Amino acid sequence: MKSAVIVFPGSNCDRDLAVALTQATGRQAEMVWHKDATLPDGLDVVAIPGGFSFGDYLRCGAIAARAPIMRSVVEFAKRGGLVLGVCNGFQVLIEAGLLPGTLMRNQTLKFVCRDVNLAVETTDSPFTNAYGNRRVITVPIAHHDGAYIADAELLARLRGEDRIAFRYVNARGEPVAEANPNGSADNIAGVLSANRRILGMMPHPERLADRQLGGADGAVLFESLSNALAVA
Amino acid sequence: MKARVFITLKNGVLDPQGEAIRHALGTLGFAGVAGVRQGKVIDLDLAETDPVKAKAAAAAMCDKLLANTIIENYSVEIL
Amino acid sequence: MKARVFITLKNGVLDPQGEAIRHALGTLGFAGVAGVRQGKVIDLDLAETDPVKAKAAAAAMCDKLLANTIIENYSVEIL
Amino acid sequence: MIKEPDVNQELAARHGLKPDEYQRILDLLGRTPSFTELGIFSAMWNEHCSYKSSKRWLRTLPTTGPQVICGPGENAGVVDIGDGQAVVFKMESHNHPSYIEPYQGAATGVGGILRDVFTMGARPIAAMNSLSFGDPSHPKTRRLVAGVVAGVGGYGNCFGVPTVGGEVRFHAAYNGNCLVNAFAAGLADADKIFYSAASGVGMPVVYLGAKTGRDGVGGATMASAEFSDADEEKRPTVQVGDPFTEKRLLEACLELMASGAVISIQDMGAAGLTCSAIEMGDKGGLGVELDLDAVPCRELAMNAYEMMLSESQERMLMVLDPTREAQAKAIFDKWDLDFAIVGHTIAEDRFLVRHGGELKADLPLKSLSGTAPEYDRPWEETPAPAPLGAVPEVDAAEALVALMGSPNLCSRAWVWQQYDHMVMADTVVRPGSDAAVVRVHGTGKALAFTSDVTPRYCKTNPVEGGKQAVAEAYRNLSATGATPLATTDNLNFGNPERPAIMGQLVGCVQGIGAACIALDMPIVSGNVSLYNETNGEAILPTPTIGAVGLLESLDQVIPMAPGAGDALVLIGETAGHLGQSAWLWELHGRAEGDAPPVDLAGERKAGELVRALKAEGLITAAHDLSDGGLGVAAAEMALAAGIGVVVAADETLGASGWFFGEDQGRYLVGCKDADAVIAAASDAGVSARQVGEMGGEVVGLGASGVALADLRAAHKGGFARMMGEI
Ligand SMILES: Nc1ncnc2c1ncn2[C@@H]1O[C@H](COP(=O)(O)OP(=O)(O)O)[C@@H](O)[C@H]1O
Ligand SMILES: [Mg+2]
Repeated sequence: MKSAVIVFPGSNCDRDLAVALTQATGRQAEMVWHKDATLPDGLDVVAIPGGFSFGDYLRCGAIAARAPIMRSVVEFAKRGGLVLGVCNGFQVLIEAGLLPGTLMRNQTLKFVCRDVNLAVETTDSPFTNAYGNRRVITVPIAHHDGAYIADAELLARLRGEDRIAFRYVNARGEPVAEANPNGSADNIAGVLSANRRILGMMPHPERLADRQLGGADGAVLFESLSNALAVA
Repeated sequence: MKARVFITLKNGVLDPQGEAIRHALGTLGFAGVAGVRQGKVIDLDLAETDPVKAKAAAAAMCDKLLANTIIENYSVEIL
Repeated sequence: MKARVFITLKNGVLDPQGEAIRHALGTLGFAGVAGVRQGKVIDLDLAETDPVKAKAAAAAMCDKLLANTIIENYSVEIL
Repeated sequence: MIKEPDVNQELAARHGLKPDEYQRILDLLGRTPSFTELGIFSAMWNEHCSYKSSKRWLRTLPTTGPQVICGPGENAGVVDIGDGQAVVFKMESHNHPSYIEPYQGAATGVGGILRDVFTMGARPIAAMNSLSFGDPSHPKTRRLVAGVVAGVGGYGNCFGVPTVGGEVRFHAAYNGNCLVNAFAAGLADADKIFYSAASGVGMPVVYLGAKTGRDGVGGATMASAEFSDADEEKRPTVQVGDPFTEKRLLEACLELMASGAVISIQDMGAAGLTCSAIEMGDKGGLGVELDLDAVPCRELAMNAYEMMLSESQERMLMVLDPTREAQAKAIFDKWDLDFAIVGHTIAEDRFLVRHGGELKADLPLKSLSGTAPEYDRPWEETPAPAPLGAVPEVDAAEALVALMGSPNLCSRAWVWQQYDHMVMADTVVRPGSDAAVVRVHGTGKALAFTSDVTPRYCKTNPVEGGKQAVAEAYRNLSATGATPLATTDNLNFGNPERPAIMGQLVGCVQGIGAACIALDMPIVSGNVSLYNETNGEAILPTPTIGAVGLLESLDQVIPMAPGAGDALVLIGETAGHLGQSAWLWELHGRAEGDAPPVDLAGERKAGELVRALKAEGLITAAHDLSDGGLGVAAAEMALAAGIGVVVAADETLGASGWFFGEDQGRYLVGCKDADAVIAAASDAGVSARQVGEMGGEVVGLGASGVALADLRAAHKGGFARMMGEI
């Protein structure tokens, strides 16, 4: 599996994401600079990392979504390529029009960094197939603008098409208000594209992908990718 | 030529910051604040000297970058 | 009564956000943008019906909460 | 535009220069300095740059050791961590700016310390922040807390360094002067450290980073200049931080350094261009000529004085190898950073500043720092306090709940959840434990970080307080399993021209020095912040200690949470010292008695014992005892484990002294086999006894107790309650 991580000025989880991809696939993830016009040949996965691309100025992800490389990323996605956006990467994918909805300032108005419980809402995706019947996982969040906002129609569509990948839940797996760290509609933490080949999520699977750091639930996401491609 | 761009949330779009400000104003003793909405104002210093063209350019910038037209409205004033 | 508050950075105060926007506009092919400054606009929906009093109230809100008067200026318009 | 004012003694005074200092300038030059030159002198000779009041005492600190690669004097200290790698760290204050504008003040404080670290060629891997605020009920406190915490997070989170530790304290002595001390540590190859000394004559001096504005030029000095445009709004002197530019500056600098183009480098901090250019020349034994027409400016019509004193952030000065100019330019362009050749090195010992075809300054460079005034200020020893009188007993469980929920001891999660403490994916022990532990990327090793000081001890007994700050840092590192390596200090005091305040500084430095020697933790960097007082009210003496330890393997990490059924063994001796304790202050509002004495040899033995117990596999958990003593430490372990605990009373000591006394040199360890631990301690000559056992849902102190859930509610919600959020 050949993967690439897009690097914008201000990205700061690019290395972390590359480490996790490299670990899961056994092949060094390539770093691609935002000013490049094209992606490397033969890519299976493009990952857009967390951080503060362009300082998060104007709107999170807005300036990055218009960087030269993004045209190629959009084409890659249109051809059915796998695209993962984590945290700031999720914001970039939304601004680029690859995923629906909006991410707004956390309801608390504060930046929040801590572990959350996530329910894996579907295993029918190249990103979540390896979770099997493990429904509640622990993954950290670290963001200021992570409130996923969608109108009723979009929410209904996401639910109807089984495109909600993760929800914030309590330890028993219930999507209650107390488990919602940022005010996201329907406790949504991650969504899939209609073809299920693009995933955007606020939590950082790459940060708990190593037992030495206290947990490896995030690693399963990268294993899923590896599985999906081995099968394909 | 200076242009001022206003970017505001569309009606019906939730505004957590506006809500927080309204709440904080209440706590500070300001009564009678029924609603608060926060938006952006972007002041552009443009080389263009024709106001009509400047306005069109600023609007194009809004469409392409400055505003998220899914949830935001914008308006341009030439100063 | 609706009041609109503008909050802008004082002259000379660095505006990293404006600078990043200016740069991005250039990258997108908008030439001739000499400077960009970003501020806030806050729309207040006030119970007050006397425009003079409403304006004074909005100004007091700016002093107390809405503006950081060390680095920001504000102005109030009654709509 | 400003018209240059006449230079005279009065103008010098408004620049903070004393009459004798101004005379020194006249003698040195044999003429009256120009306006720009006066500005340069005032910047170089102020307390912040010259350390004129503290230098004499700083020299007494231990700064060497086999592990030290570079001690104080450069941008940050450098310490060997084996395998050809080094940790680079420093702590610095941004107190006054944070009081004026908490968000930007704290943010630029973080930016400054990060720059100090990556200027040396190290990639920042951890940050901490030590914060002191006024009384929680003071009208300014909440706004300052909210702004400072948001500012620390706003900068560090965007930059992408994990903020893994720190301290927060509240005391009325900080009502008019909050303290914001920022620490940063970075990782570098030991043989690829970059220094500030310029070398080679005729080498280009290159400016890199953000454009220069009038940021920070002002206060007293701007007031002295006449504005020709009377209508212009009064310019703010607040510096605004841009973490996005700093992040690009970091990446560009590290790429440039790897390319071999950098000969020497210095960040522009306080008094930006002035201090950095002079330092590069001074260290390299060279002169420097600057051409200010080339300086990238953000504002119109800046004059030489303003450019030389500007404190605009995110700027670097470097001497580049001229044969690599094209390579360097490609890197600047890649990161979209402004750069310009603003001068060159010269053989003569001169500092020449040209602007608009005029020579604005022509000064002997070496003398600018070399002849800076230095004072041996009179000082008075802090008088010994009266012994602590009788204090009424309080039910132990009630006292525990009150302590654990108090602003000074409650959970700091409200603070550190606003900091990204996991970015870089190497944080092994997160904030909320003793020291934080960060893995050395790509290895099995790790570094531990802690920041400590107990100002109420320092006020009462500066020497013991100074020792205690270092000892507590030593203990926090040891309790995490790390071997202490080295230390940075941030000395925050009031007005040194008052002998009593100077006496606090002297005492604290003496205590810190003694402890650093005894515990083998040399001081490798530091910072001094004086004049922290308002209306003659000084802050508590606050010599913040930042310390770094090494773990050769992650297996050495000792968690704070014991398992169910584990025995708790208390290491170290307990005399029940309640003088200046948290219990006395929080429950009785009394700050009386002496600070607890520190037995440095005992500290060392106890710390070595804890690490040895871990190596022998005898303990499951450890936690050091500090504020709130045994009761608070046991409760914190119980909360971390989510398991209750019962701690037995002592037969001879009263409940308060036993549970809440703050005798030093103590740890609580969790273990399966208490006898084995006690035997090992006895072999090491350290006293140890079993005091409790983990289990149940109650935290019991002797006969009284509180439900773990109630204690958690008090502890967890304390900060939000103080902020008025719940
Ligand atoms: N400002 C802060 N930023 C980050 N972490 C903090 C801050 N203040 C306190 N902490 C963390 O909270 C925990 C408790 O702090 P403290 O009570 O000062 O510890 P100790 O008594 O062990 O020195 C530590 O892990 C510390 O690093
Ligand atoms: Mg501790």
